[in-house]
Amino acid sequence: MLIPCPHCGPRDVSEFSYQGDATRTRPDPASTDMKAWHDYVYNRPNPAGPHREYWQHAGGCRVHLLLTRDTLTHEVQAVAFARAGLNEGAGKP
Amino acid sequence: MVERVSPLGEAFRPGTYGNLAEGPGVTLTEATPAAIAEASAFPGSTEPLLAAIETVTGLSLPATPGAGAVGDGAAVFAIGPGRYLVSGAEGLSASLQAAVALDIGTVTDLSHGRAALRIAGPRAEWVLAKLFALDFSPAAFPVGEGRATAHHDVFAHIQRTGGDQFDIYVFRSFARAFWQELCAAAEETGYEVG
Amino acid sequence: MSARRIPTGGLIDRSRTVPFTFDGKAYTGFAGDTLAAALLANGITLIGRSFKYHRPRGVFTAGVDEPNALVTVFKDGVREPNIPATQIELYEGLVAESQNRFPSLDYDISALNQLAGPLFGAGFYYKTFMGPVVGPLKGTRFWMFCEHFIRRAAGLGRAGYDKDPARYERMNAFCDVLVVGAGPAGLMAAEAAAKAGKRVILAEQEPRAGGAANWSGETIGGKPAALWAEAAAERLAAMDNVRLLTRTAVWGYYDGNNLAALERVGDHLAAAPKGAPRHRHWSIRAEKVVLATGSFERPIVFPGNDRPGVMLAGAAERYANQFGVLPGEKIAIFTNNDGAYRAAAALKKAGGAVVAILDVRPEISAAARALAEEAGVVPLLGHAVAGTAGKRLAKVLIQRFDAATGRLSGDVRPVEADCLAVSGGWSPAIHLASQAGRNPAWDDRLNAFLPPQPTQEWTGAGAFTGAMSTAEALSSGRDAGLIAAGKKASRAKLPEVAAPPLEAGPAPVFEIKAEGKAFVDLQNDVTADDVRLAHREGFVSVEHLKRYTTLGMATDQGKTSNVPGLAIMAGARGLAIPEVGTTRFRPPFSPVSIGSLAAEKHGHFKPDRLTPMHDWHVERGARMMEVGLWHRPMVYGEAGETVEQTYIREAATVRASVGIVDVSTLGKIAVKGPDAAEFLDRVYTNMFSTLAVGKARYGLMLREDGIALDDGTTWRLGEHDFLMTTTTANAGKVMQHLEYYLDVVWPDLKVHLASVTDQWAGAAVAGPNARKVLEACVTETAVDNEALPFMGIVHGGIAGAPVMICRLSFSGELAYEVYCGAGHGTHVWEALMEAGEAFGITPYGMEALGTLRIEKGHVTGAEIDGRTTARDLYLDWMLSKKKPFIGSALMDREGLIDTNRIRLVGVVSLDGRPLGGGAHIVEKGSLEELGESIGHITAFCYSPALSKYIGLALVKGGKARHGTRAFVSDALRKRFGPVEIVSHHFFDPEGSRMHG
Amino acid sequence: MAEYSALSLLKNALTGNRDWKPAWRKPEPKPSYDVIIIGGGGHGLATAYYLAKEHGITNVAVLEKGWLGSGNIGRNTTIVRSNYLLPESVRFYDFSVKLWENLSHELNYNVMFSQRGILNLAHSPSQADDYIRRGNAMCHGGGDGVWLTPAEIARKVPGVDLSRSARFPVIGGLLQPRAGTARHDAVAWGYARAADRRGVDILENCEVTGFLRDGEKIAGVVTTRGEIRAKKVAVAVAGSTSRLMGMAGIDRFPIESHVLQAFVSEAIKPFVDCVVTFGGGHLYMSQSDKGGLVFGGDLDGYNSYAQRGNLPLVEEVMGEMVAMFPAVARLRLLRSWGGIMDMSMDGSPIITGGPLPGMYLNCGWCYGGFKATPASGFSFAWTIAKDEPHAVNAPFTLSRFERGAVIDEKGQGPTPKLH
Repeated sequence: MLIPCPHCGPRDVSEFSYQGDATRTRPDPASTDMKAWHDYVYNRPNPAGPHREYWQHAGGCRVHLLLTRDTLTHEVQAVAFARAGLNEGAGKP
Repeated sequence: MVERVSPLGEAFRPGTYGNLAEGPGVTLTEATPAAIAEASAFPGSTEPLLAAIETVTGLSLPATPGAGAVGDGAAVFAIGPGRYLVSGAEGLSASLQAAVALDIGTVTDLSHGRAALRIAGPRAEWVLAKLFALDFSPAAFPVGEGRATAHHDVFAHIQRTGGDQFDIYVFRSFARAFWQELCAAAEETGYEVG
Repeated sequence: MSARRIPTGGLIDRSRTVPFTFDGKAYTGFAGDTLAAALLANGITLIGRSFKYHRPRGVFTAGVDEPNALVTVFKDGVREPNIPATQIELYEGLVAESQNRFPSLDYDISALNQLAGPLFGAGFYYKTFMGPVVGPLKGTRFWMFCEHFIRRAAGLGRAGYDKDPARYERMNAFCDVLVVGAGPAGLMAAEAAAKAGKRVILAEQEPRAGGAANWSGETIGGKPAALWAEAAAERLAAMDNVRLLTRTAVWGYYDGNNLAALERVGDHLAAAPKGAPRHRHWSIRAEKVVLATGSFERPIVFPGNDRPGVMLAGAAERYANQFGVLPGEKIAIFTNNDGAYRAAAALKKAGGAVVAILDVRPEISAAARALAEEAGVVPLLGHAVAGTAGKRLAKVLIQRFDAATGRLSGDVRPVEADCLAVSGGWSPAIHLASQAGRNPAWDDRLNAFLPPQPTQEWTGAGAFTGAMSTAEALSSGRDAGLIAAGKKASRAKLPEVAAPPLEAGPAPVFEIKAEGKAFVDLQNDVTADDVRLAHREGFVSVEHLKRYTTLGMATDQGKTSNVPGLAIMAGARGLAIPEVGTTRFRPPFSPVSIGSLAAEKHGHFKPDRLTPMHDWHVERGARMMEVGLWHRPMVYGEAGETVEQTYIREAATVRASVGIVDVSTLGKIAVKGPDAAEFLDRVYTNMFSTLAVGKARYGLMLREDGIALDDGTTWRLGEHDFLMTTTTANAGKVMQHLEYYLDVVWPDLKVHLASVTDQWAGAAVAGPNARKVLEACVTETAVDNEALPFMGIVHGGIAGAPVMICRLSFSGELAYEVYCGAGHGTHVWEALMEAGEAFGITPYGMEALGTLRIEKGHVTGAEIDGRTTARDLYLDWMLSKKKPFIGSALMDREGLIDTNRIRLVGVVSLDGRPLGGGAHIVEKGSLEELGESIGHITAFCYSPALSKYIGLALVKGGKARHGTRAFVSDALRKRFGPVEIVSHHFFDPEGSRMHG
Repeated sequence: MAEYSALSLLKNALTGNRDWKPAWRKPEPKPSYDVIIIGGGGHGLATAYYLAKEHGITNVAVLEKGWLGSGNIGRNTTIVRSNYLLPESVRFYDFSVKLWENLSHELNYNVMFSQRGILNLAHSPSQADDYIRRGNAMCHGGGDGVWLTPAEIARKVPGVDLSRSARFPVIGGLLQPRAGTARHDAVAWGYARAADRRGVDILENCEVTGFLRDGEKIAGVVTTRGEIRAKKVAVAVAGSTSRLMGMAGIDRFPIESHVLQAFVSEAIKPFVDCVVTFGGGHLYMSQSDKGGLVFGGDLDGYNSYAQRGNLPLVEEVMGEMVAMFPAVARLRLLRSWGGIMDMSMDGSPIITGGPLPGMYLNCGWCYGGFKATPASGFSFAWTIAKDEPHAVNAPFTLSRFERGAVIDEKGQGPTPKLH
């Protein structure tokens, strides 16, 4: 499986570290809504099909990527830097 | 100033080794830049960071992924978005630090933390292809450009510093193990250490 | 040479005689032979014994699909079992042995298994061997008794235990177009793509390019096809943008058009060149792929179809045409299609006597008829083989056969023959295409599965697509190459092919039903009756069939048995073949050496990670130990000392005077930027924004679920410049944890992280004389209590090298961590040793380090084990109430504050005997009657400071048990004895020594 | 239906094996059952069997979307063991081993459970401490554990690299003698046949596409073979739990589906007797009765439903194989395949009533479902029949995540790929 890193170009999956579900939003740090925290920490959508997920290019540029990848075919459908600020002005690898 | 000791120790043995039927296919050496630093820009500040790098090293390069430049006694290449590995003269980190404003980015000295191993020769691409899943062909990896990658547990920042020459920056603690790996990979083509 | 070797012809080099041995007997062959060809040339037709019934078996195919002729090869001082003789290229001194026979290949005792054949049908294991319900053989014992013998009878070849001395390598390759298979289609595809300027890799599993051209007897472009192929391969090899890989089997089609291939670099050589690997594992990333993998001939199933001498027609033709070997002297042909007629003509031409052609079809094409005439025999149409006779094939029993009803009729007539060449049609080699997931499509004309629609970037060509003629192979090959290169198909003239116009489709006859064992899977001894038994017992889906009978699970991966097996099941179920389904093919396409996949990891599994002072430690006789990838000194033993004596001496010296330990392995992360302090406040449970520049603080991190993650000190070197240290084990994990939060959760923070673990060499100097040691060697700064108070940081020099010194203590003594550039590490270390000489300084290793920390009750990875909370470790004083931090929201859940959780305590051995890591703590019991565990010991040592064996433990209730008695219960090491549970702060609980 | 025995084999052999009957019937679905079990894998079939046998509930249907046993029961590396660390796990898995020991008799089907032992190699003092803690936990929990020295390992498992020059030298090993391997498919078929003989309907090619409700309560399922109603609906579909929960309207759940690859070598004569695991990485290996070395390692490490893995993991596993047994470099990989693991947030399973009224859930088996099959089926059947958990599955609730009462054997927290 290849992951097209916006900085490094397509690289072998072995260079990446999977960081899981990207649909979660961390509650406000001061929040005491235990249900929201529980949902954030433990629950996952786990779809069979397109999945939004984070990958870190740990064996490369170290940046976290936001991917949409089909869990049935492993096809990567979209990729961007997780940190939105990096996507502005990012060139083609 | 106290001399920096090479991490390769006795694993660095000048001479020729391996299959020398067609002469050594590669030469392996330790490139010893006086200083190595990482300079990183905060999002949106890559251009001013590059300007600072140019001021210090005299090397200019575009803010594109993989870009790099090699000059006399200095080299620089991108290792991540807004992140650059710079090698150059003594005092490099301090000069960069002085040139990079607080809200532009940061500079970290890695002079001791990375070892730069150099492979050169007609079979360099072949030998490196054994260790890294990178396309080393000149079209895909032009002179001056850099790549961040890994060989199993060993992180590597690689710059093509010549037509058939590559400098591989690895973490110092892995340098000896990686050097031995490199030598083993070069046995097939024959290699010279020197 | 024997009579079986044809005097001229073939692609072998008759000028080079190659000696080899088989079962200890010496033979010769020619360069270019396979072992199978050379054995046949020497008249050897019995080569192995089958898996279950130990039936005699010979060569059945000429390639990778071989089910029968497996041998063990002895090379490099080790044995390599189960290699098809059809895949072994002859080299000088080759040593091969037959397998699965005792005492000899000719007389194998286990062949008696055949007598009980009906007992050993599919699934028989499941129905018996349960054994008695009571008595000494109850439970699993009876089965295990029987299993012992079953296991010895099963298996094929024997593997050795000696380390494989061979070298293996991995190669990463990139190309625009990968062409798999260098038959006529593949050669055309590669040339078309290469001429279009693409970077091309052409991979061929055989030693030479050409595929069927090497034995078809056809001509291409007016030349013998083999010569045409040779010329085409030479043209390709000469092109800069083409890499032609022979002996290279592409075996895996992975995601992202990543293909895996095995190149057998040295198997065909008596000795590999220096530095060259035996096998090279290619990981190929291709923009486009052309699959030109050809097709496999399949047999017809009939009783006695496994006798040595029975082989595929195409294989017989190949032995004659490519290797110059006649597989028999009296050859019978049995077919359901035209293809075998070409073989018949070839075998006749090579000097064999074609004694009969049996064709199940009532009518055949004119072209086939003409070939029969060339073979000098009138084909018996509407006939089939109903059986065979002889240990090695001696007779073929023939009968009239109606292809429409599948019935035999009339008299059984024997025909004398020592070779029976069988053809049951051809199946495209769709394995790679199907690995990606979709199901193949059944073709009624070819009676075969065709490749599925692509799920990845590939195009097919040649017989792989069902285009069985050479002319079609040339045109589809060229088209596929052009398409892969992004060009339009060409109309330019193709080389002319001279070949008989044979019909490719076979009659749909897969099995001849008659008395006797008819094998579907030859290697696993699965018979047609086994398939029908599976049906009778309800194992009717393809997967159940496979699992119940083991059909297709042998080393040949069912290449010859898949379709016949399906056809028989379809017959039993009264369904069409595609309705029964097809097995999904998975990697590898053909067996791959495990060594090649391990590649450079074979011999050295993981890289060594060395500290800057590594060589010094080793020279000083340190016994090293593995800590993750690091090598660290365990003890610096002296002659005659045990490990325990050594660490006690080292630790005692630290408490009495001074010691030095290498702490370079601690994870070190530079945390820099305007928001660095804010970031640390969020990730640590305690405050860092309040830390003064030039000071360090101990910090604790939790995971989001409230469990402790890691601890360490973080030093504020500047307003926006921190140096974080982590435990050695968690350095990478913590780095990733921090990077995740910066990239994903708090992208607005202006903070950069850099791993500087390797930048700094670290030495901890500890003991009452530590300051004196520093005073003796540190320049440019004072190190007295005022200049360098507890948790203070100063910058100075030692022996000319810049250093950074932080006063902090893991040992509980007055102690300093001295950091310098890693390249200066040994220099500074030696200067410290020299300065310490007057105080009797000792270097100390991990054991003494552990002893000192246990005495102090400091926690490490044994206690921060991913299940403990800050409270469990009595670190709740570090949980800031002034701010949220990672883990603060969930750390107070009921399960995490339960008073019955296991919590940190100290334990003291009351019987003067050692404790043991991993021993449990019980309130009562004995070794004979183990009590209920209330916790376990995480670390123990002999404490020189307390003169006792002590330990840290996690025990239910924790502090509440202080002062109580319990027992250490260590069933594994047969240790049971009384302990007292005490505070984990054993030594100097007030900390007066480190503050002094 | 006839008992299986040596005698019946002989009798049938003499009559040309013509009288064998299907191992289980292929009935048509009834409109309603007392209990529907979704998932015709090991756990679902075992649950049906124990419902019938232990609780007399025989009006039961097992619904399988494909062929019986097509999920992880047919894709695992066949290891049975209870060498766990935490008391909850030790109790549960040791109960399972006890059921295994009599399973062939109980089912009248030889599942080939062979107590060859499992040996965990330890390569560092801290790893040895971990394994000893685990071994002691096993012993204190009523199970069995033995510590072996390198010399004892050399005798028991020839071929293991015990040299000091090994990258991670072996310093000892934890042996569980009662552990071993079983024939995975036979377990599915044995339970299926035994459940069928007690009247359970096994419905293959019957895919659930939705749930029927009576108000809040789950009252049945919609399938590709029509609607089927039931008083109780049990879900045992490890690998597809989230999909089923999604159909029931629960769109976020503490499960991720990951692909795990497994491998088998060509068949060779007896090479290794017990199951061996390599502590220098993550690898487990045994030899099947047919002679193939069966082995596996880590997850590929990303969400997947593809039953297909990728190359890096293959290479990693082979690297570990030759590090443990340097001789196997010369052997050949014959087959590889992938299964979909139901990875939970603490690495432990969930066996519980709920999460919706009328529903019962058995999931989150991570790597470890095969060995658990009997205990899982037994305790799940208990939970379904009595509407309360059995003592062995009581800690394996769904609410434990909320409560912070996780059962985290590896100490990795809510990161499924690391369990």
